[in-house]
Order: sequence, then C-alpha cells, then structure tokens
Amino acid sequence: MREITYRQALNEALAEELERDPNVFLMGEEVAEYNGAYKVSQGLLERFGAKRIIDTPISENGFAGMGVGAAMVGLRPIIEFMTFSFSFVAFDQVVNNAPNMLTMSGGQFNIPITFRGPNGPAHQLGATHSHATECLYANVPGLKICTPATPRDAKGLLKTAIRDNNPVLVLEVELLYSSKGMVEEEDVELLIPLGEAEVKREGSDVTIICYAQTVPLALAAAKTLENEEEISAEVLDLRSIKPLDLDAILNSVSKTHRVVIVEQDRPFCGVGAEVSYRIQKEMFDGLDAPILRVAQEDVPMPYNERLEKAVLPSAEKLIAAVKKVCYA
Amino acid sequence: MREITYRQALNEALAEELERDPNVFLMGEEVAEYNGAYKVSQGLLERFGAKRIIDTPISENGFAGMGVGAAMVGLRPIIEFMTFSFSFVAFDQVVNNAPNMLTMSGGQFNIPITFRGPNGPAHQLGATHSHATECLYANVPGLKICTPATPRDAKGLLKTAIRDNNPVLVLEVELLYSSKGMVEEEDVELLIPLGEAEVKREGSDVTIICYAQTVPLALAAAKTLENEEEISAEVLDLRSIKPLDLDAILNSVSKTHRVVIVEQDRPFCGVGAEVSYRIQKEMFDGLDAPILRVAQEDVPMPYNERLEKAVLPSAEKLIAAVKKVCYA
Amino acid sequence: MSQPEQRDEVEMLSLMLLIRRFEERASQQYQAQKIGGFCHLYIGQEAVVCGTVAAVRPDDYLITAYRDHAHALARGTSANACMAELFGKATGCSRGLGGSMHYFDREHHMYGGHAIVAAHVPLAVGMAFASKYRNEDRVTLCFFGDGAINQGSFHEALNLAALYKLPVVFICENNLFAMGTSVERSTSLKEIVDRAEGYDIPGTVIDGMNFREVRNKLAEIVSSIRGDPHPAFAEVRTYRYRGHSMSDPASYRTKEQLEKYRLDDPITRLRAQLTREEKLTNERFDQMDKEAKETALASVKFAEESPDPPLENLYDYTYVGT
Amino acid sequence: MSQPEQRDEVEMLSLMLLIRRFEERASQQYQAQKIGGFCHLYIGQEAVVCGTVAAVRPDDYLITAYRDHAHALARGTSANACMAELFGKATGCSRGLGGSMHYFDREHHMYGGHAIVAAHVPLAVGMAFASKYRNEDRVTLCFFGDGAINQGSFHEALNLAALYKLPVVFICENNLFAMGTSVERSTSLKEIVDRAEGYDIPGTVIDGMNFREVRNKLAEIVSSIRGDPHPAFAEVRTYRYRGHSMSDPASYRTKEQLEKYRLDDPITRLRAQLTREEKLTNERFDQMDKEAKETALASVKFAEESPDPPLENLYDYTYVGT
Ligand SMILES: Cc1ncc(C[n+]2csc(CCOP(=O)(O)OP(=O)(O)O)c2C)c(N)n1
Ligand SMILES: Cc1ncc(C[n+]2csc(CCOP(=O)(O)OP(=O)(O)O)c2C)c(N)n1
Ligand SMILES: [Mg+2]
Ligand SMILES: [Mg+2]
Repeated sequence: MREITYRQALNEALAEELERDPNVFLMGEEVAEYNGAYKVSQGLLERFGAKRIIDTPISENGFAGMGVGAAMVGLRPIIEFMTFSFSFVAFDQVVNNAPNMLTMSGGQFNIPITFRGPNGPAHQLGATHSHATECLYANVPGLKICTPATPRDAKGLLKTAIRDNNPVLVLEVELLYSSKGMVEEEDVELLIPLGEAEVKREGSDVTIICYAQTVPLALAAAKTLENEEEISAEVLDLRSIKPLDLDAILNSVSKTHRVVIVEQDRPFCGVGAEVSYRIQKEMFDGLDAPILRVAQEDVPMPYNERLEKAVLPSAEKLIAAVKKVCYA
Repeated sequence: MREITYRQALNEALAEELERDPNVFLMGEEVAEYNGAYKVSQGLLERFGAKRIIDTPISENGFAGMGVGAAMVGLRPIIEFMTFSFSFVAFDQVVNNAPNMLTMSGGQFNIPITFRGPNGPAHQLGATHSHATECLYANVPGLKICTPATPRDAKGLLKTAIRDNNPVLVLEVELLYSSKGMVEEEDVELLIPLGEAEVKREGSDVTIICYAQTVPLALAAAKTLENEEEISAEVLDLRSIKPLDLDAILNSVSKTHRVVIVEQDRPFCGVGAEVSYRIQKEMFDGLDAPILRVAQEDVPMPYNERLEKAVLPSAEKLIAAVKKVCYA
Repeated sequence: MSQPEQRDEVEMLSLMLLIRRFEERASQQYQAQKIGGFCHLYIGQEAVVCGTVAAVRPDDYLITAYRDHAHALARGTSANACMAELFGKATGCSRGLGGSMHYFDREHHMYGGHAIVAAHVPLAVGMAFASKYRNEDRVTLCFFGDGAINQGSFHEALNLAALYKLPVVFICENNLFAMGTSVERSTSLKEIVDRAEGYDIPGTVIDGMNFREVRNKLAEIVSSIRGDPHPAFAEVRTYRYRGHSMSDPASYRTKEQLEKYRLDDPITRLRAQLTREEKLTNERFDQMDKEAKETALASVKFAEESPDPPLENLYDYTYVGT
Repeated sequence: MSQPEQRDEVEMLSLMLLIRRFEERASQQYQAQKIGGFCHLYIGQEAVVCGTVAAVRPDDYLITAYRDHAHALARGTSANACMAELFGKATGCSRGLGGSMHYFDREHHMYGGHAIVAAHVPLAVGMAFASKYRNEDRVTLCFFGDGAINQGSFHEALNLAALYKLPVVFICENNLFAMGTSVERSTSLKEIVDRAEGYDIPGTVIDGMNFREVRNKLAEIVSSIRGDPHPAFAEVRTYRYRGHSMSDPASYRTKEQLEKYRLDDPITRLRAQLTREEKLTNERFDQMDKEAKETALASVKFAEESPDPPLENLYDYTYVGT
C-alpha cells in the first residue's frame, strides 16, 4: 500500500484501463492539452496520444452523444463532464440514449460508457455550478452510479466502471481531489465491484449512512460522538448509489436499530428518501427511532460562504440528528 | 357545475388567463395552427392571435429559455412541452435558469413561468417517450409542481400556476385528456391552491396516496377493496408534488395508521420515497405497518403492451400492497 | 476508390414496392388497432433511403429517426421482423420492445430508429468517430427530417464532425413539414442546405423523388469520403403523402401540393425510366408488385402468430452482464 | 431613427480605467482569499462592452456570461456593489448570493451574469421577444464568448431570433480562447462571423481593441434594428490578458501573442487617439487613473465592512409570494 491522492488514484485508473484496452478513450473539455480542468487526466495525452485523449468544444450534448454512438459500435468511451452541473445540457443523452438503448433494441445494443467528473457542491460556486445529480440519475433505469469517497475507492470503482458493459456514472468529489489515502501498489489490479457498500467505521449504537463528500464528514462526526457523547456510530459508505447495497444497510441497521442518512444532495426525492424507504420497508420492527436524513437545505445554492455552509450538511447537523435518534 | 373533459378544462384555464392578463402568452410546438398536438390549445390562436399563441420550431431548449428571458422582463409565459419527455433537451433551462434566478440575483428577478404538457407513460410509446419527470423536477429547489387528475383540478391548478410568480410545472396526463368530470360554471373563478392535497374518497383502514394517473387507479382499487375485502381505503390525491401537503398526509395517516403510495414514476428516489420518509419521520409511532409503494418497475419502458402493463402500477398491484399493510 | 457494387435497379424498384406495400399494410393494421403507440409512415419518400443504400456498402453504418420502417427494410431486415415489431412481438427486429419508432437490426447495420428529434445525430458522429478510430473506411449515413435542424443536438454534432473530419453523411430528408410546421415556419433560411456552410461542410441538394439522382449523388459523396474522411451534407427534397403520424389528418397542407408530389411519385418514376429503357416490362412490374403485396400480407400473418416477449424476461434488458 | 446621445469619450475612457483598476483589485483580493468561487477577469477586453454601452440606450436590455464584472460596471453598477458581490456581502449587486459569475442589477438593466456557457442566449431572445411583444423599441445586447457558439443553446436561439425577427444583437467576444481551447480547435469555421449566415442573420466583424470602432459599428447595427426589429451578429475580436480564471496560468498561449495584443491595448489606444486630438491631457488621464484606483480601493474597504447576508433570510430567495 502507498499513500496517493484521490486525483492520482483516478489518473491511475484511467491510465491502466487505457493501457489495457485499445477501445477505451477519454473525451471531454480540456482533458488533453490542458491535462484536465482539475488535472485528473494529467499526462494522459502525452502517454496515449491525441487519438485517444480528445479535447472537445463546449458541446456536452454533442460529445456525450458521440460517446453513446461510439459505444454502440464497440468502443468504450469515457466521457468527462467538467462538472456534472454541466451534464444538464446533455441530460437527454445520458438518460434517454445511454440507458434505453439496450431495451429499445431488444438487447442488441448495450452501451459500455463511463460518464465521469466532479459532482455536488464544491466551494462557493453558486447555484448553477453546485448541483448534486446522483438522485436524478439514480431514478433512471439502466444507469449505474458510484460515488467514491477515498483514493482507493476512486481507483477501484472507476476501473470497474470502465469495464462494465453498461452506462456507469462515476461521480467524483472536487473537494476531495487533493485528499490522500492508502491504495494498493500499482502492480495490484484493484477492482471494486459496483453495488458494494463498505463499513468505514464500526459501531453499535447508530448507523450513519453516507457517500462521497459526506463520508469524511460522517467519520469526523462519529469521532466526536464517541468522544463527547459515548455514542458508537457505525459509518457505512454506500460507494454505489445504484445498485444500492441493501444487504449491507440492513446488516448494519439490524445491529444498531437507529439510522441517520447524511447525503450531499437536495432532500426532496433524494438518496436519503430512497434509502429510508427501503429500510423501513424491510426492518419496520427493527427500528428504535424514525430514520432521519441530513441533506442540503432545499434552496438554490447561495454564493456567500456562510450561507453556503448553512445550506450544506455538516458534522454539527449530523451530530444533532444522531443525538435525536439515539435519545428518541 | 357541468361535466367537461380534462382537455376542455385546461383549454378554459388557458383562455381565461390569456383573457385576464395581456402579459400571458402560450408558446410551444404545434400549439397555434395545429391547435396543439393533443388539442389542448384548440381555438386559442383564432381567439388570441399569433402574437400570443406562438408556434415554435423543434427547439425545446431555445423556447424554454426564451420563456425564462421573457419572464425576467415582465411577461408571463406558458411553455408547452409536447410531452415532458422532451423537456429533457431543455433540462438545463428548467432546472438552472428558471428556479435559480431569484437566488442568484439576490431577489431581483423572479420567474413567473408555467411549463406544462403531458407527463408520464401514455400507451405504448416506448422508452424515450414515457418518462415520468415529477421526481426529477421536485428535487430542484425553486420549482413548484402540480399533477391534476380531474378536470376540476386541471382547471383550478393551471389557472393558479399561471398566476404564481414562480416557475411552476403543470404535469398533465395524456391518458386523461378525454376523461370527464364536474367543474364549476364558466363564470366562477376556479382557483385551486398549489400545495393542497384532496381526499378523493374517505376511508378508515388505510391511506392510499396517489396523484395524476394513479388517482383513477386508486379509486377503482378502493372500490374493489371495499367490496371484496371490506377494507375501507382513504384515497388522498396529492395534487401538488411540491409544495407537498404534509398536513393532509399526516391527517389521514393518523386516522388509518397504514399507508400505500401509488405513484406513476419510477421508484428509485421517486415521489413515494419522499412521502414515505416524511411520514415515518413524523409518525413513527403512529404506523401499524411499513409504508409500501407501488411504482413503475425500475426498467426502461418496453413497447409491447403486455410488458408495458407489467411495468406500470396497477389496481392489482395496489390491492396486493394494501392487503399486505392491512394484514401485517 | 472502391465503388460499391452497383445494385440492380429493378431489384431496387422492387424494394421500393415492398416498402410501400408494407406500410400500407401497417397503416391498415394500425387502424385495426393491432399496432399501438405512434406510427409514422414513409410513403412517398422511398427513393431517399433506397437511393442511398444503392450507393453504399451493406456494412456502412446507417441510423435514422422514428420514420424508420423503410430504413430497416432497405437495409435487409425482413418484412416479417418489421411487422412483428409493430405488433410488439418477440420476433420483431427489436424483439417487440422498441416499436415503430425504435427499429434496430445489428446484423444488417441498422442502428435505429430514434425518437427524440435530432438526438441521434450526435450518435451518428460517434459511430463515424469509431470508424476513423479503427481506421475502417466505413461511412456513416445519418438520416433526419427538416424539423431536426433547429435542435441543439444537430448543431453540436455537425460542428464536431467537421472539427474531427469524420466520415459521415448528414442526410436531411426535407419533406417540407415537421408535423404541421412547414420549413419556412421553422427555419430562418431559404435553403436548408445553406446551413451546412456554417460548419464548412460541403452541401448538396438532391431530388428525393428521383431514385437515380439520389443514388448517383450519394455514390459521389460517399466515394469522396472513403478515401479522405470528412462530413458531407445532403438536403434531399421529398414529400410524405400521409399525415405526420397515423393520427394526423394533415389539414395544414393543400390537396394541390399533395397531388403535385404524387404525380412525381418515386416508384412511378423509376418504373417509367426502366420501362423506357426496356429494362422492365409491365408484366415484371405487376409480378413484383404482387410479390410485395404478398410479402406484406404474409408479414401480418407472421406477426399475428408470433409470441409476445416473455413476461419473465422483463428485467433482462435493463443491464447486461460484464 | 433616434440615435443615442453620443457619450463623451473621455468619460468612456475613464470607465474603461475603472473597469481595469477594479479587476486588478479583485485579482489581488482573490489571491488574498477574500473572494471565493471562480473569478474571470475581463482585462484587455474593456473596449468591447464600453464601446457597446456608448452606442446604446441605458434601458436597452443587456445580458452576458460569467465574465461579467465589466458589463455591470459599464451599465452603471457601482464599484462598491460589484466588489461587495465578490466578497459575498449583502450590499453586493446580487446581495452576495450570486458571486462573480452571477452579477445582476435590475435598476441598471443588467440582466446577468450567467454561468452555464450559452444558456443565457435563449434568455436574450426571450427578452427581445418581450420588447417586440410590447411594441417597445429596446434592443437586447447579448454577449458571449467564442466558446459559446458550439452549444446547442446558441444555435436554437439564433434560429428563433431570426424566425421571429427579434431585436437582439448577438455579440461574440472572440478572445481566441475558451479556457485552453483555441477557436480553431473548437470551431469548424475560419471566421466565426460566417456562422451567422446559417441563420440569415447579418454579421459584422469588429476590432474589439478599438473603442471607436466598436461604438460606431454597434451604433449602426442598433439603429438599424430600432426601426425594424431583427437580429444581428457581431464578432468582436479581442483578447484577455489574464488566464481564463484566477487559477489558470494560461500556458497554452505564447508570450508573443500576449505581447502583441498588449501593444494594442484598448485603453492606451483610446488615450492616444484622444491625446492626439487634444481632447485629453496627460494630467487629466493621470487624474482619471488615480480616481479609478481610488474607487477600486475604496470598494474593497466598502466590501470588507459590509455585512454578510443575514442567515435568517436563507429561505427567502427560493420562492416569491403571489
Ligand atoms: C425533442 C423532440 N421534440 C418534439 C418531438 C415530437 N415530434 C416528433 S416528430 C416531430 C416532427 C419532426 O419533423 P421532421 O424532423 O421534419 O421529420 P418528419 O416527421 O417530417 O420525417 C415532432 C415535433 C420529439 N420527438 N422530440
Ligand atoms: C455548459 C458549460 N460547459 C462548460 C463550462 C465551463 N466553462 C466555463 S467558461 C468556459 C470557456 C468559455 O469560453 P468562451 O465562451 O470563449 O468565453 P471566455 O471565457 O473566453 O470569455 C468553460 C468551458 C460551463 N460553464 N458551462
Ligand atoms: Mg419533415
Ligand atoms: Mg473566449
């Protein structure tokens, strides 16, 4: 194991899969000559050439669609959205063409495509640039969605996504690009299956369900809860939103009987709503308190830093919710 | 009161609001000379002229954006999507420009726009043309969403939507356009507030929460349940998805202690997930059984009629779910 | 430059007849409510796709919008598979899951059947990208209507194709209307073909009622692309005799206009040319037409007798395994 | 045709100076981390928006993308309100809720400040639609970058504007780059202006480093529109001296290129013209520059001392009452 950044982990995943399969290519705005707006594709143009690392004009709908077309005839495109907030101009390609093709063609055309890029609020980017899209895409049948929170998960999930024969969204976290973590050596083939959650911290009093940005937040809150409240929180990182690892969720909840979901998206019809539906359905008698969620406030994201902070989920809000379910 | 069709009700609402306010105009594909793809705008061109009833090219993103721009400077556009499945090519305009403007401008620009058209699966239109979009748009802060199921609601909600100073989506039901119902006389000003659910049938054993397409389905199921199972089902029509009438929901559930949500959208992060989260949070101890939802199967819509039927929520599925929660 | 084998014109005429008779049957079956959903007929436009397939290789990629029955038939999909698809049967070209608007046939290089206006145009560019990526000399043929050219997808796709010099022919089937909206009410241009200039893409106007002109001009375009990948644009002027879809009475256009185009019917025209040149007798034509009608009728029987897709496979088309 | 009052050139020069000094301060404050989010500077391009506002009425609608500080200042928004917005303060032109990319000022007819590339172009068309709907003779001025012209929104908007003959000027601020992508790598056309032909919209090329040329040509365009509503397209050639945003070292371009444009600086150029014509002394210029610097500096103080938007108003901007 060695310590690398989340950015580096993604970069390795891309490089390894480009190396492994000549049908894999990377396409998006500024991915080649600029080495990526967030430098995730650093060095790839130099290594793999302009045929496989392709800069595009600002035409998300166009190049997302190109990816789907190329996938229909056997290539394995990786499409970078500079942020998933920009995927909205390509929404129809992502939700209609990519995931419907297999059904519409009666099984003749699967679409092995990866859409990736940062997702969710970063820091003071304002209402247009802060969208957390996971719940929107998770609603669409035929898509798979993963949300790595650590360098190891980033590498392992992205590699798996690229090899998957279906459209997969890899929703990265801009604020974590420079974060570090332990990852297997480069000569180890690191593949993390889609649809497997991971207990990032064991605990017995309450289950905190989180993913992406909210994983470090949950871990920090769990520590505080341990120290200050003697509450032992289990932190379960979903890692994939779809497929959802219901078994792992139920395993944890059957131990703790209490749940708080902390999610980076907006609450209304968000990931927390779905997860809570599933839990109450399966474990109605196994819950000792209502499930609570901590999400964004349901308002467009303000630019002001203090207001932005107030909109976002936070360790404080999470701790308050945990106390509520524990002392219910 | 008189009996008119859902289509006629919408047509009256449009005509009355066009008459009332010269700033109101209707724009969309085939709304004018063709009188609407589904004839909802029948006769409006003749009555209000080409200045106010405007045919567009196939450019949803363009004319949805035009609507937002016109709304910024004081007009009150009604934008028709031929179906909301086509709103996906205008997704960015609907979720970024319309609802964010008020926040981004620090309160200077509200957007009094109505987006309307049929939403949800109709009959054998296949995967691209059958999207139920309510949960996607409900996730977006700043939008309001209503889903009329009867001619009366269609008229009253659409009129209110047009007068609202915020972006409102009126999600109509293609399969109900020709359905009939009692509506106040034309000289009565019929306005139904956004955010008010309505008990469409009283009952005491279980609450069936529904909206749009699933209202007639729920009413039919309630009848069968009464007759065949002696189960008295209350049928609560949400009418608006956002704002959600939580009071009405809790009122009913505190009477019945059992809930089934029957929704026309896909399950994952759908309306049912949100509603069930809210209920379990507020009435954890007041529930006698887990909340169940009946939604579409989580697959792209197949064309074949039998398969389509298997994907959609149905009275049979609803009845099975109700029995489950009642005999739990 | 390898020219495609010139396909026999009498054979192509018989293909046009098959398409016409097939759709007449489809129309009848739709009215009898054997067919659901939307159904858009191509009748009147047959020379466009037939002229095109006569000019290209069978393995050139072909993709189109929802008015797609003819494109599948022209590519070689059987009438049986096409009719069964309309009936939603497991034997359909999309196993009954796609319907009229979503025909697919991988074996015959028919890449759909796409129902969101212009959303398949970027797909075509991606397919052309793949050919170039693999150093294949295939050309992608992308059909769409006059109504598609005002969508953002169209614009982005054309710019991308030109920028990357991809081997794709954008074939605009200009039948003068998008539903009830005439071209002059949808498009701020006198001539659609001029829009190609905005991308530095060479454009050609083609008489879409004339099989030979379509074939010859397409052959020229495609052969210029094969050696030297680049996009091209063809505005093919044509006309649909029927309404936009089965439910459209088409009252937005005049009887005179319809009659004018009917007089220019592509089947009648090719027949006359061949007859004049003594390549076709009346007997042969009648025989071909009879066969076309029989094939169409037989396809109805085939569709009727075919099974629905099995209910238990409902979940099999959402994801494939890895 | 009512010509707008010709605005005094010396005054306009001082406006350009204010914009430059304001942004230099903003840049400094960004580096000091007083400003968050993204921040895109307009330095080098000042003549474009200043030449435009000099040619139009104050109540003509103006809308632009995220490189918008200059557009607000040119419209009359105070430096204080602009700087306070960058600081996210309640006194900002968008009350601290918009930030650098989302400047709005209704009073001064500044309609944003839009951060999704090209998504505001349809908005501009809608504003122009409203003018025509109400029989007003306002013209809408819609600014966007060279990178915007390959978005679907741009395309749909231009077609719609031309179709409905709406009074809007599409002003492409061609600074040769969209982030690190040069125009020749993004656009399949030699000259951007030619894209307007694809919509039958008249196009003009303008030297954006020359205030007078911008003003004169815009005045001509706008006056032609006022009497007779129609869209027009202007490709204004300019250059940004700084990187795309504060975090961009701009290593994709040569020093030589930057130097070439710096020599053509719009402020230096207008100053020289006015000096040559004896309308401006060095003393007056220095005085103006001093004032600009002071105003910019004072705006920092104002912003620092201004309050944050109140937390308790967090929910007040999601919906308005009816
Ligand atoms: C994005 C989108 N908007 C609207 C529609 C509805 N619609 C289907 S076909 C059509 C007209 C298309 O006309 P054209 O492109 O000329 O093709 P034609 O029908 O004449 O073959 C419309 C508006 C759609 N399918 N997709
Ligand atoms: C739809 C969309 N895609 C990508 C971006 C990210 N982005 C912001 S500015 C920019 C470059 C725009 O260049 P140009 O239009 O030339 O304007 P300039 O920055 O030169 O003023 C890009 C790619 C965005 N904001 N919106
Ligand atoms: Mg047409
Ligand atoms: Mg630029």
